[in-house]
Amino acid sequence: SSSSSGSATASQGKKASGTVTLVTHDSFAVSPGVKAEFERDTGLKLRLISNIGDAGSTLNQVILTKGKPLGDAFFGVDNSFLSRAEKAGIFTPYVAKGLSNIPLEYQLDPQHRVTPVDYGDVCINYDRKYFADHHLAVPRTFADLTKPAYKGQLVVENPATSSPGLLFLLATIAHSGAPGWQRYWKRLRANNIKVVDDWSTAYDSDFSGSSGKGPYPLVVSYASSPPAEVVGKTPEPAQSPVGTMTATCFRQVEFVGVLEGAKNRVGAKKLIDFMASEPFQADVPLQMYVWPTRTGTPLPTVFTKYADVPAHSLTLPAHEIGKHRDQWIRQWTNIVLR
Amino acid sequence: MDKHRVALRGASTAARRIALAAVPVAFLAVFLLWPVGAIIDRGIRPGGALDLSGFRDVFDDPGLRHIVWFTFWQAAVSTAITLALGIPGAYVLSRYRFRGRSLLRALVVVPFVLPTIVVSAAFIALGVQESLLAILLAHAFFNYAVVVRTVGGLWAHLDTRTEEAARVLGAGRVRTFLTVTLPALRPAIAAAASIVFLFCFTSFGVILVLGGPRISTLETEIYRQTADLLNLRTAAILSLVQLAAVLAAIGVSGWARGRRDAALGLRSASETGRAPRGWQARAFLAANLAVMAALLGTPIVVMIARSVPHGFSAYTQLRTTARGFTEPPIDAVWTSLRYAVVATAIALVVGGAAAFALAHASRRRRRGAARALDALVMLPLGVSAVTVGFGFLITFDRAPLDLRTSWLIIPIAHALVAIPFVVRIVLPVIQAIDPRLREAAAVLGAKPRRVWREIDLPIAARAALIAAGFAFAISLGEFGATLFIVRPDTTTLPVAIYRLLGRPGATSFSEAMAASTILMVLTALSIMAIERLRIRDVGEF
Amino acid sequence: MLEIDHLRVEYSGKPAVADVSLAVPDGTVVCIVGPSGSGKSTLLRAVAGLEPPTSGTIRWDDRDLAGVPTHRRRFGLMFQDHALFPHRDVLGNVAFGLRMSRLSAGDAEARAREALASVGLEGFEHRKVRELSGGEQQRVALARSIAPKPRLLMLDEPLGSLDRALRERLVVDLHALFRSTAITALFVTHDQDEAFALADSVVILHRGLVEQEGDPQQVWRRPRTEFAARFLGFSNVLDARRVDGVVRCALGPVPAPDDSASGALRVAIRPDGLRVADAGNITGEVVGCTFRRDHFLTRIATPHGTFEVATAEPAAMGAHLSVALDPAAAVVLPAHADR
Amino acid sequence: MLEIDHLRVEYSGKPAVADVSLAVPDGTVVCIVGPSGSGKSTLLRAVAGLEPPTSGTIRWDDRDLAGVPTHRRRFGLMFQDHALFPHRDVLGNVAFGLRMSRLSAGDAEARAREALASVGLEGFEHRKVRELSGGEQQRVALARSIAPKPRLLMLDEPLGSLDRALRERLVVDLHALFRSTAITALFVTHDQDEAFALADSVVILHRGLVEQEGDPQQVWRRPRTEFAARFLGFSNVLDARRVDGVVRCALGPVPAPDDSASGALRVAIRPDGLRVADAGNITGEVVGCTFRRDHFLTRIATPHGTFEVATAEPAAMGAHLSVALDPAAAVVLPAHADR
Ligand SMILES: Nc1ncnc2c1ncn2[C@@H]1O[C@H](COP(=O)(O)OP(=O)(O)OP(=O)(O)O)[C@@H](O)[C@H]1O
Ligand SMILES: Nc1ncnc2c1ncn2[C@@H]1O[C@H](COP(=O)(O)OP(=O)(O)OP(=O)(O)O)[C@@H](O)[C@H]1O
Ligand SMILES: [Mg+2]
Ligand SMILES: [Mg+2]
Repeated sequence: SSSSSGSATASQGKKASGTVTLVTHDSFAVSPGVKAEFERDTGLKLRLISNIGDAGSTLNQVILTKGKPLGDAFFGVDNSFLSRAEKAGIFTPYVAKGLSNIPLEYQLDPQHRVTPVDYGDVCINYDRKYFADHHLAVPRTFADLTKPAYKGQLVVENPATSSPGLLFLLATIAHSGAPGWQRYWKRLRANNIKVVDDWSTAYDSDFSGSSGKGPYPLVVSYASSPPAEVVGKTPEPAQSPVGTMTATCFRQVEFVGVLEGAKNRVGAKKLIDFMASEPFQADVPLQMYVWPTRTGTPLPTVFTKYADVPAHSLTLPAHEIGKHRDQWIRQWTNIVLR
Repeated sequence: MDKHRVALRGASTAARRIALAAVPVAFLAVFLLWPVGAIIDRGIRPGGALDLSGFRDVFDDPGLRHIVWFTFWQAAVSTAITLALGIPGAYVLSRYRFRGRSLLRALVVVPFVLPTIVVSAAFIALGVQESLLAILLAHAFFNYAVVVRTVGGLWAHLDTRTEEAARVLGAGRVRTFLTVTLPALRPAIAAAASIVFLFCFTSFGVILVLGGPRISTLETEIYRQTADLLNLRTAAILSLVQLAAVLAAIGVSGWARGRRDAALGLRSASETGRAPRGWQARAFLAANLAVMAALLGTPIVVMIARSVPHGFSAYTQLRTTARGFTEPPIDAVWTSLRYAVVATAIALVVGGAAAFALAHASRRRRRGAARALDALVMLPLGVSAVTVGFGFLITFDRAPLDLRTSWLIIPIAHALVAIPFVVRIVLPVIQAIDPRLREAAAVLGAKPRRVWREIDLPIAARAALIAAGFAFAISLGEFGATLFIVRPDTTTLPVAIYRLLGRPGATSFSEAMAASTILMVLTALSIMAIERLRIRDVGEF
Repeated sequence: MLEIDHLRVEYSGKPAVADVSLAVPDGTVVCIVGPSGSGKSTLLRAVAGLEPPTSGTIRWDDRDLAGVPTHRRRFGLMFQDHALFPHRDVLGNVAFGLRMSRLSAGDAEARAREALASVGLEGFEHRKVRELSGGEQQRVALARSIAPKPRLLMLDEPLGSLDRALRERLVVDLHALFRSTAITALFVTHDQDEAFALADSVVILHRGLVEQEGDPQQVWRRPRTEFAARFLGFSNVLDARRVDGVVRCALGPVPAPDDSASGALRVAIRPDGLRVADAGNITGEVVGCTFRRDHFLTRIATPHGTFEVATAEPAAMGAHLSVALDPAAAVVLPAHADR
Repeated sequence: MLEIDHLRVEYSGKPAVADVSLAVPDGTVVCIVGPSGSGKSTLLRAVAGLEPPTSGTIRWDDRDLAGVPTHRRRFGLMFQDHALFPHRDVLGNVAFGLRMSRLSAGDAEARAREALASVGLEGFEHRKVRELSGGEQQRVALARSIAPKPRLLMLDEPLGSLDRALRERLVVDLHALFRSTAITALFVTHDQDEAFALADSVVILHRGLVEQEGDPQQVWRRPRTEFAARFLGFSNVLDARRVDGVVRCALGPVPAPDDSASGALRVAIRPDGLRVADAGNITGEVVGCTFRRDHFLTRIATPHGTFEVATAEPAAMGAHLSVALDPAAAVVLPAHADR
């Protein structure tokens, strides 16, 4: 049904044709104009196969279909799952045109099996109005969150089922170190945090700063949440109703790669080139609420005006995450849920 | 010689029945047993050799043992609550004639298509916190329609004559219900109970969202092991445990439906309805309407309210191509409708064939085969969506069934879930048809196929339409059921809602609520339209 | 005592019972007869509380039953189509009403067995009702309605599908039951033998109205309208005139009651009130002859219409015969009575 | 021509039809009578192909029907419980068989309307069948079975719930229909009047066996077994002996056919074969008296048993009366015939 002419023998310069299929998870998005541009420039038709599940389960599907992939390229592995993807051997290496414009800090795979497309930060967001109304200082550090003043105010996602949940767990590990993070979570638990299974429950119904007007003024979400709250609002407010605790941010980088066994490898490569190029990169912020990796890409004003970008985000090496992820989740579950 | 000829005649009708049964068997074998079998096979034969050591690990883990027990428990209690609320509702909606009845009959199905998150938001707005109670209530909320429709489908046709006989013999209304009506409804109630039980047993979104992270069931555990951890070994074992439990439940329900399929005097549904008479009847009606309003109305009202925080901008916004969409979200309406039509057609054909095969088989011998088919058609409700979805991925990857990225896979997956409904709604009505009517038609010269067309089909038609409405709604709402199936770049309405919900920002949320409201209206309208359908020269029955 | 007063029952606007007033004193048996569709079953259903009256009242012992639900009326009703419970066996059907009256299970069963025996169905206790013959089903329905000994027993065609011998036996048994228990009963039948054998009073219903009512013998012998006469088998009806106090019809003079009006009248005669005479008043041609067990029914076409005459021997088609009248068998009716 | 040969039909091992052989020549009408549960309906169902015979054959024009499915037999059957299609209106029910025979919809409807008119149901075309009275339903069933003019028409109690007048009219109409279309028919009735009026031949069925069969008048006048006699209304049966060629019973000598065996015999007499005499042979006490339209049925208990006597006037209970016999009305039967 899908793809392909001249797949195997295609060389860089030749004009490709047919369909290129991108497998992705649900948060991938591209505006129609940009998609059309790609199709016009390359003569390829871009087809999306998306999965409603989160990044983890989408990756697992791709791993299951290794060798007979559903498409030609896969977008949606982030640094927390990168090592699993590498280990499964689902990608073939490709050095994208324009990779040189992407800072090295995002190029986490030296073999170039994956190309970084965007990055963002998972941080704790707060409801400005709540803290102003209650004359309470906004918490700044991890330590602040365990204070009695903020008892019962934080809602977090379950790292077993939610990707921001996992990244926030990683943030605490990156911040407190190996055994320390467990003590930290015990204190968080004692401070009556709420755990839910997915981001939209946490943000849309439990968090007080969103339209859900829930009871919790602190939520694990994204650095892009403040600008997102403003999009579409007229007139534009002076300040986003939501703020970011920049000290709690953990960096997430998302990658795209050519799938092993792709029918249209040439097309896949062209797609990756395109995703690293200026037009696509400029489209990224408002489509996916993340930042483009390509240096010098202009940002929309909502991002420059309303986002608090952390000076230094927390990170962990991908192989480290890959090695311990399941164990950390199990330990976390025992500490926080049992 | 005579015996021989009679036997020959028996053989040809038996062949017809087998051909009829072959449709559901083939469909379910290909689209359910094969993919599920393949994924379980990967789990228990990782390197080609059978490895059942996982069983010990699973049963040695007290946490998992508790999960198995809890899964049963919550499903049983949810089913009891749903039946207790739903049977009176079925009565009111099938026997009382009052203004707005058909709208209400369509509205009760709406919960089926609402995203769990909307429901949980509503429950939370009502002050019900994440808890066991919230799970039970939400299950009742979602499954109320199952009882109302499955039981009501038969109830609307039950002749009132035997009830009158009981009344004359001194039985009060309750007594009459218990002693005369209930036995007649038994097959339908058992059918509804088994569907509800299986739904609750394998419920996913409700447990995740309303149970909070501390509560888990077999289904959520299978999901975690498969989708998050890719631990197919444990997942396979858990799937087998779930399958065994589900089969046991199906067995119990088959027993509860009873062996005797007594023919009941069926009447046209339009003849059995009456305006409520007397203050008791009116009070009963009012009480039921109150239950429906509380149970079904509140979430809907919350949803609508949250779709219009600043007027109708959220609705107009849906007509423009939003961030994250390649087309305006409103276009998803057409995609959804198209899938729903295909899914409903598949479910009616496959489920209808199964129902007719079962109805005929149960009258004579071959009960063993009938029971197996009966269990098979229920199975889609008892298998994890993630197992099916992942199974599809690894099985339909070669011609001629390279369906993994075909749009057809989605309506097929929807149809899988809808088939049990079609069977369970249609079968009790067919079984209640007095065999004498078929005989009368045969005597008047109708050959067997014609008998079927003239008797079984029109009498079961209304039930089939009710089932079709349900299938349509299942497909429109499809969420929990086929979460794990990959889909090409066409977006259905629930997926659009999910996408909108997955994005931060107040406007996205109200757009999601607006889309949910549209989905709800669409569902109600479709069901009303479907139930108004009249098959040519069948008339209204 | 049951009193029905100007009762009217409509089905979607059309009256099935138009205006019926009727009393059934305690311990009496009233039988309702009438053509198909005349509203007999509807009347019983209304008394049982199964159809709401459009107007009129139904009273029991001076108490208006309007607000009393069916199961509190303690009336028994045997349905014309039986309405047996398909999910219960024969015994379960018959014992149902007994169990409702709080009898112990054992007593209920014993009395149900008794009732079954009285309709000749010993040994059928555990049969499924669907696997009974038509007459057996009817007897189960009869036993079911009689067993709880209701204060008013209503039977809709209780013996319709039974053979004559069994029916006669059951008529005798029912008669004994009615007498011995002083039961009040209202029943419908198409079998006039049955009606006249069992009833203290007979009501002829026609198009939802009472056409005639009274003592069975009286009704049988003296129908008051042409409809009632024809219904009761007076198949020969002809014009008559009263002249100088004497009523005359084409077949000759007829003794007339004093109260009959003068002028145009009608005379009705049963087939056995006519005979073939050597020199009757009217002569005609035989156009039909059918065997009727103990006689032949010969149809003779004459200038005054076709007569049905009971004859002992079959008559040859086309033969010419004269018809004579037994004046005592003739009934004088008003002309142009309804119909 | 229908031929039934040693037919046996069992329900779960118990014979409903035990061993029946019967022929219905073309253009004749055979009527089956028999007590409730004697297997009449089962016999019709077997002929229609709805019940598989346990043994025996059913042939039509010498062709064995064993392998012929119901819908190919082109027989009509009116079911005892009507089995009307609840999802079709009256017209739809009656037109059903016509549509099956590939008649155009218009013709089918026209003929269905005709059939409805012939049973007196004009104007009922679009009524729902469940909203008809019992008799109306029965007439719809009758019209439905007659409309397609089947080659063999089987009617199971066609007129059971109709009043006498309508029944007599329909008997006449059916009679005319049977004669005019030379239809072959097999029908079951409980009404012996009907049976004797319509049939060319009468079959008495008893416990699945043919008890007697023959010309209606013959059967009516000369039952051959005690069962047949009682069934046909010979309610007085007493012992008799033949001594020196003369048959004597307690009521006196009785003329006997030559072929009757000597020794112990039975004598059967209808109530109207007895009368109350000033000096009858036997005297007894009146134990019951019921009105029977044109006579009274008086039960007189005597040392020789209780007799049922037709009397013109009611008799007082407890009165002592003598009973005399009209010897011509008595039938002599073999003793210890079955039952
Ligand atoms: N489906 C059945 N299963 C078992 N027994 C049956 C079934 N139908 C009829 N019988 C039995 O077979 C016998 C004959 O039944 P059938 O209906 O032929 O009687 P019938 O002569 O028509 O009687 P009726 O005059 O009462 O209608 C009865 O004793 C009846 O109980
Ligand atoms: N449920 C109903 N809806 C509409 N009309 C009805 C209904 N039941 C009966 N009728 C009509 O009312 C009239 C009286 O019906 P009813 O059953 O009382 O007649 P009946 O005297 O019992 O006749 P039968 O002797 O044929 O049983 C009939 O014309 C019938 O068609
Ligand atoms: Mg009636
Ligand atoms: Mg019968």
